[in-house]
Amino acid sequence: MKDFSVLMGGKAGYGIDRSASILGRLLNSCGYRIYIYRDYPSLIRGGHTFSIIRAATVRIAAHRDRVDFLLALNQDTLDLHRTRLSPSALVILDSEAVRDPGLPDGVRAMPLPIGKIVKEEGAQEVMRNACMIGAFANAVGIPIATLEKTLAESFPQDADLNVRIAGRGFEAAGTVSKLAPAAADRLPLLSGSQAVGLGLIKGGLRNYVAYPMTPTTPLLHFLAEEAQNFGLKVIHPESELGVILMAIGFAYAGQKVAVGTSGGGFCLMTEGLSLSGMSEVPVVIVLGQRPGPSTGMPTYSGQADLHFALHAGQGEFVRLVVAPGDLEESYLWSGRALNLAWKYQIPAIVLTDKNLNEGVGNFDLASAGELDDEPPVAWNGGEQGYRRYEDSPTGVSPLAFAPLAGAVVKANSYEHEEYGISTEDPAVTAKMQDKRLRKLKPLAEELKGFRTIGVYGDEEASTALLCWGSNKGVCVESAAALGLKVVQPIVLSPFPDDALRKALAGVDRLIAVENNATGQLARLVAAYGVRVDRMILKYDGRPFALDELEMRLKEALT
Amino acid sequence: MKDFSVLMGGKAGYGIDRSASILGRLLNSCGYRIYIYRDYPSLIRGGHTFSIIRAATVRIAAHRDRVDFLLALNQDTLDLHRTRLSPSALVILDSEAVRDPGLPDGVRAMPLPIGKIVKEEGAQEVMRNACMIGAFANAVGIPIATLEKTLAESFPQDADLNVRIAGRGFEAAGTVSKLAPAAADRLPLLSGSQAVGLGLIKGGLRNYVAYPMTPTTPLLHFLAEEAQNFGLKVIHPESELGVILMAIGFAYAGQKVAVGTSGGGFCLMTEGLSLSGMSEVPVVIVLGQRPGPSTGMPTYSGQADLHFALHAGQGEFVRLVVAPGDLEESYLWSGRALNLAWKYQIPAIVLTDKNLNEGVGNFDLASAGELDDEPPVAWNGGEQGYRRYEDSPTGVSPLAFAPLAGAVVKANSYEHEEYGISTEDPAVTAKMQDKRLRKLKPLAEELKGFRTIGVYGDEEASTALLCWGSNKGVCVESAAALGLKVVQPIVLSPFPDDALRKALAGVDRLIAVENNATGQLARLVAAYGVRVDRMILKYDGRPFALDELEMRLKEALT
Amino acid sequence: MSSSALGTYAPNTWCPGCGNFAILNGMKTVLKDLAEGVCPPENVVIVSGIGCHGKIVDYLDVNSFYAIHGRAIPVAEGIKIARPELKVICFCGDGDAYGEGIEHLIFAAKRNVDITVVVHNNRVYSLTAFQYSPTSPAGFKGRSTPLGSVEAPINPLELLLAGRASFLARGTSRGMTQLTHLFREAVVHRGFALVDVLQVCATYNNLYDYYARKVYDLQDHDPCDRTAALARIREWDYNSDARIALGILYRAEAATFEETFPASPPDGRDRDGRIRAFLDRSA
Amino acid sequence: MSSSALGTYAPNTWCPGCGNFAILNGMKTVLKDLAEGVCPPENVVIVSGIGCHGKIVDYLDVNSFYAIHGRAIPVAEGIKIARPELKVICFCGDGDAYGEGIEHLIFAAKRNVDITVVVHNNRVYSLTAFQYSPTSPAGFKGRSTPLGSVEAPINPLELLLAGRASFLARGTSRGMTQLTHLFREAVVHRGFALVDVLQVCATYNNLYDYYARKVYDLQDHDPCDRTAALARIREWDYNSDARIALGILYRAEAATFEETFPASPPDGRDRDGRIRAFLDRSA
Ligand SMILES: Cc1ncc(C[n+]2csc(CCOP(=O)(O)OP(=O)(O)O)c2C)c(N)n1
Ligand SMILES: Cc1ncc(C[n+]2csc(CCOP(=O)(O)OP(=O)(O)O)c2C)c(N)n1
Ligand code: SF4
Ligand code: SF4
Ligand SMILES: [Mg+2]
Ligand SMILES: [Mg+2]
Repeated sequence: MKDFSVLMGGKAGYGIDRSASILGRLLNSCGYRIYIYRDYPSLIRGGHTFSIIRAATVRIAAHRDRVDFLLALNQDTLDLHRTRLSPSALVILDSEAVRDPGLPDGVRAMPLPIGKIVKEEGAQEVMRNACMIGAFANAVGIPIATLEKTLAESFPQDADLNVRIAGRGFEAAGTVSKLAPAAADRLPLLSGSQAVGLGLIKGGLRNYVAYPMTPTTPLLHFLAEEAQNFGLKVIHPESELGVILMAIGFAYAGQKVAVGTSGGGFCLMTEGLSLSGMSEVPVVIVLGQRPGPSTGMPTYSGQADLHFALHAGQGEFVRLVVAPGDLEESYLWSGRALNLAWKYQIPAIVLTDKNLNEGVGNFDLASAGELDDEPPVAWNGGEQGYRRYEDSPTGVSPLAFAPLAGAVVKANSYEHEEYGISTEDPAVTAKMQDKRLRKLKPLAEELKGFRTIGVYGDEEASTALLCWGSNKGVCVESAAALGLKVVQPIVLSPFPDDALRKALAGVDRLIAVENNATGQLARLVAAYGVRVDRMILKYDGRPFALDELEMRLKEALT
Repeated sequence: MKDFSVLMGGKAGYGIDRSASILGRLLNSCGYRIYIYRDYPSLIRGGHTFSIIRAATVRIAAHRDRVDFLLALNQDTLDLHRTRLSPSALVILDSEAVRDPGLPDGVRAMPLPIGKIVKEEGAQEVMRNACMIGAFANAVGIPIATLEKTLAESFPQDADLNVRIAGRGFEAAGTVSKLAPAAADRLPLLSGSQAVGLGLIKGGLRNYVAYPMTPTTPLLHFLAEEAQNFGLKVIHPESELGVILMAIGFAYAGQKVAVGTSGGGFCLMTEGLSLSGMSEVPVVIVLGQRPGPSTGMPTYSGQADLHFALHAGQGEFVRLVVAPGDLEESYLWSGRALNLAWKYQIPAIVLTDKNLNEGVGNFDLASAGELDDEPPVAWNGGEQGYRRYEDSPTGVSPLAFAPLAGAVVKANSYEHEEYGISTEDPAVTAKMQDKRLRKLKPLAEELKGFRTIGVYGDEEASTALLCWGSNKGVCVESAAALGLKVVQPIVLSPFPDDALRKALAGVDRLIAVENNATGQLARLVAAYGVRVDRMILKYDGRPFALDELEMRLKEALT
Repeated sequence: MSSSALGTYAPNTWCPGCGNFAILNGMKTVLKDLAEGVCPPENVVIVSGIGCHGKIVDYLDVNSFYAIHGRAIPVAEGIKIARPELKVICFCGDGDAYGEGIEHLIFAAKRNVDITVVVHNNRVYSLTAFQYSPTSPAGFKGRSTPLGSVEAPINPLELLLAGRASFLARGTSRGMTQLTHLFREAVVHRGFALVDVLQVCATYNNLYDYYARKVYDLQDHDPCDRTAALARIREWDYNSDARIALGILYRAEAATFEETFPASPPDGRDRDGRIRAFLDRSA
Repeated sequence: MSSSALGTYAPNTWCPGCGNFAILNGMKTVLKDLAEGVCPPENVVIVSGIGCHGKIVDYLDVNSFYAIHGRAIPVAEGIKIARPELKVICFCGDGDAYGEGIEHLIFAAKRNVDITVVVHNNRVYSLTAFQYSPTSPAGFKGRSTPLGSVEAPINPLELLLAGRASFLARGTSRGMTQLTHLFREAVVHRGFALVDVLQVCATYNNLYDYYARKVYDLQDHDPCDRTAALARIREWDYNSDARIALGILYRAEAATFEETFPASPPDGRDRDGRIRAFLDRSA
């Protein structure tokens, strides 16, 4: 099998998520490339949660609706997902928990007494997962040794019991298909949140401040978990107001800092965002989108905050807004955002979404791009004393941090002169506003040196897909199938309109693919004279599946 | 004199502001049309504050830099403003407080022993204002009776003393010029804040909730002052977070409500704004702009929050954003915003600025346009029970308010179904998102029935000024002088792009005039394919003066 | 009306054993009694924050506003001030009301707005899957503090007593009869009422046994005796290992915001005339 | 260094007779003494909110952050946690710290972050030209409450004592020597310190004479005696007409947030290696 999908589902709180990553590791260790889609409701126990583990011989970053293996530990999993079954799918089910399925012919059922086995072994019910994984391993012809190794790695404590139970599942099952892996090497499996976190760390992050909010909570958990390892301070204050202002305090004191949130929390950060713009104290905000307005659907995905991110905060100031499209871009651009924020002393927003943050796939550090902990422009002493907001050709003023003898560092949220003292003088006001906005030019220039717009698929194609963020994966793969071009802006502010026009050369039909109801990127490019001919929008909280998008594209193209 | 300007200045806290409005009343009562520009720093006592009172025989809504009368009670007033003096200006000064002016020839000085007079009358220093006003009255040939009447009206307590002192000033001065008023009728003098407040009241306002913030503090003071008179509840809670959410509580309970703030406070309201969009609970936000970013320059003016107002809040929802350009529009569109917010159950933003809020001029109710307290779409009972979010062709669901037997009213910030219960179902999610966004169409249709875009000046001119908000007055007047056309969008969301294109028919050169550094309206219209050829921007916190704009326009036109 | 009539068709998604069920059932009983007595169901409005606790508004078939995280209280205040005839009950979480939005709690108490605030104090952020909250003990190992929180908790009751709340009570999700009693007393109390419910989170912070060992019901405690109230409230600081008093800790008579607020003349009056009069004054 | 050296060239725009001058001068003296002793001037960072009070950062020539209304305190916390060697002093208004941002005040006290908060408590919103504040007495006729506020004030000291602040003091803008003493004690205190200064607003709330009649200096009061502290704090509730105690009301030893927070290994370490190791674990 060169490309197949496995769906495992069950009640929340019963280890489905964990099992999915074990299945991912298992197939990864067999030389497949992996992508895992997670779907879970906003509750802690019960309900129905599931993951689709897709394995392919080439790198992938999207899931399919159609699944080839359905691992059913409860009735829901079968009933809710039977429509997804491919014609020749295999359903492995716990015969104790799932009633006679009555499956469409072609689809094979493999009923196993999983509950019974687990009871015999005197294990808890949750261990049915291990048993099911074992059964699946055998079904696809994974050697028992590989299975045991992966399970042992995955269960630091009570490895033996899990391995034994998985073994029983393995025995109970038969082999129905053969693996045909490709990759020689083995790439780590990361979530988008982990990739963002590692990029920030590589870029020199010293502090992370956040108030939990889906879908950036996993980033908070990841960094808190790894704080000691990477030498971070991770702090969870009283509210997002506290978060952004505490972060600005860290930055004033000279330490690189990032914060993370979602729409509602970002609202509470907008006053701090504007303060960052005025005081020129850099802060990086990881803004994970979910369906809104308001509380919306916390555990699902959307792309409806682009214009809010671009325009949040009163007054006019330079900001960097980037929307990474995959794991490598998440790593690279999170780190770059941190470095650029400090180099230009501006706020930066890393715009992600639930789909990117919680999707899991292979991460290739080698191909991600160079990233370092770049020091900001520092004050080199000098006679006439330190002026925090000293005017300069680039608009960037050298930085000094307390305590530094001989330097008085005055930051200010009021309009201020070069030393940092408040002013209401019209001339000084205009001059300082110009000074701050002047940073746009060098920033835009520097960005020209980067790949700010991704171009994929058939470069010659006259039809192109316009997408951003987590839709990159699904667009690139369906474009390849349909012979289309893909244009994906990664940097959204300052907007690389020249690069976009270049990327669109030869394109006479442009189709925007977005997870929102109004086509926000389409509206953005319109302001630069780029017309979108058609929009394929989805705003039910679920990302596009590969087969789904291909179908909608075919409709659009005919 | 058909058109002249009087500048009066002094330390803050010494009655300059009051004197300016008395001078305005005085000239108004002589049959002139009036416009008063107020300039004051962010402090309570001291510093330098001044007002320019302009009087003309036609209606005006802008000030001139050049002044014909300078009333100097202290040295600063003369020193800081001497450059403004017109060739034949008159300077009335308190010879006790102002050193020999050494004025350019042509300019006449009228030194009077004002301080001495006031001491003789045993009055406080602040009464020098009355004395100066009296002197001015005589200088321009205002009959003593008119002077006395106005002063008596202006000082409910100790009228006599003020009248006497003004009389002494009158005697001490001579008459140097003659009035040439035109208007037979007499129009009230209002500030923009008062016009907004009266419009809201006419539209059915029941509650006003605000946390003080310049430049909407005067609106809070006005409504608090008039609460008993107009039957309002006016509440000042702990913060803008409290403000917007308390307001949403009022609206849920069925009472029309508005809030007021400026950029920083608006940041704190954005989460509530998005809640209003999702829960479909109408709230009107009066957003008074001032120079930013962040605290910026609290007592000065700017127009840098247009895109923030258009895109604030996570997720996608219909909002009404209007930017009135003068007193009548402030009245009309504030009331309409309230009615439309309730008709479509959406948030509405009335976008003003310090210049509009604190500028004072003649208000003509008759020409303002019809306004009423329109009731929202009410639930008429009906068998299958009440569903707060019942789907409908217009997207508008009938309203019921607790307590109402037989109706359970469930509002929700989560995605929800028609009854109001939270949902995560993809189909319901898409359906309800469609339902909310469907309101855009009927709203846009209804707006077509209104004058959403103001067109002024020479309709045939091929060069047009594009402006918004408080720049209307200065643009209309300079366009008249230069034979240009003026196009002023009043409604900014939903954007009336058809009306704009119509308004721009025959225009081949478009010049944007804005009080910001990037041309925010120019950027907005670009998204609708309208190209601006040139931008005249000012962002030092001061509005355009008439003579200043005319000069910059002439440069631009040559 | 039957208390089942108070339920909705929304499937309940709380974990098995969750203390929120007790709050739900206790409140149903109180609303049922109110309905039969002083207050018809349509006069009740419930408001909630965001968290596991907030789901209660989906489960109660009365007027409701499912507000935003930390900001349920100002919504409740607005509703009550607009229509004093309504009974307004707020359901909040500890992260919600003692953290994100504690300023609103303090100012609602300051104003003595006649609303009831029930805090589902499970001393953890549950819906976001396990972080420390303002009432978690020092050393709490949530997922944002894996090495243990370095902050001692606040004592919300002591804070609100200092903040002049006029009704303060504490219950647990194991004491149904008591809980029902406290809810009833809080709802009928004229003024701001807070019930801090030690609601056990079965999944992330299962303190059933702990509380079982520590709690006791207040005996002959005079809730009008502020000093006694303070003593009982300070007995346990939500951190150390002390006895935990349950019941009505404090109660005081005080004028409410809405009854003291200057009554504005009835609306529907001649606004046009008054506007014209105002304009004449301004000419 | 001379305390004049601590001044800037910014023209002072406070009203004649404003109590803020006393705070400015008192703090200058303290900073001067610190500079000659334990703490060089470059180790001081002052942070302020927005209001008349906030202007003080323009008048002191030391490191400063002129923050936003109500949110000076979290900025100060961030600075202190980042660099514990800095002395961080926050200047706030009563509208600022007791209203708009009271949540930050409560949580800074909860964490016992080692910062000093000086509240210019003039019991009015001054810079916005006269509205009631959280500490204005009931009936206060500000411009947002022309008929008189219907809210009684909070007692910020009682609230923060309940919130476990480790240092609480009160002074007035007439008692320079005392004020200087309180500032010094607050700044050297290890942990969160609050000085509530009854700063007279000469223009909008001139209480010089009133305070002159009411205040008294604490005599043989033991600030470590919490009960005594509470009694003194409750003696005057910022509303009624009682004696007003000045001095250090409460002081306690407690570990600070920044010293308890898990020390993370020095930075500049082999992050590349650790990242690669992490990736290997994830393969
Ligand atoms: C402004 C904002 N920040 C964060 C969140 C995410 N969030 C949802 S519930 C919750 C906390 C839940 O804790 P608690 O209030 O104690 O409720 P519980 O789940 O324990 O009942 C958070 C942080 C949000 N919805 N809004
Ligand atoms: C978010 C926000 N809301 C409102 C304001 C306007 N504002 C400036 S100062 C101030 C209050 C001043 O009162 P206080 O904090 O007591 O300071 P004081 O002037 O009395 O020293 C307000 C409301 C603001 N700057 N930011
Ligand atoms: S996570 Fe805790 S609080 Fe939430 S439903 Fe489960 S048991 Fe209840
Ligand atoms: S208004 Fe009051 S607080 Fe502000 S400077 Fe004047 S006297 Fe001081
Ligand atoms: Mg909780
Ligand atoms: Mg104050």
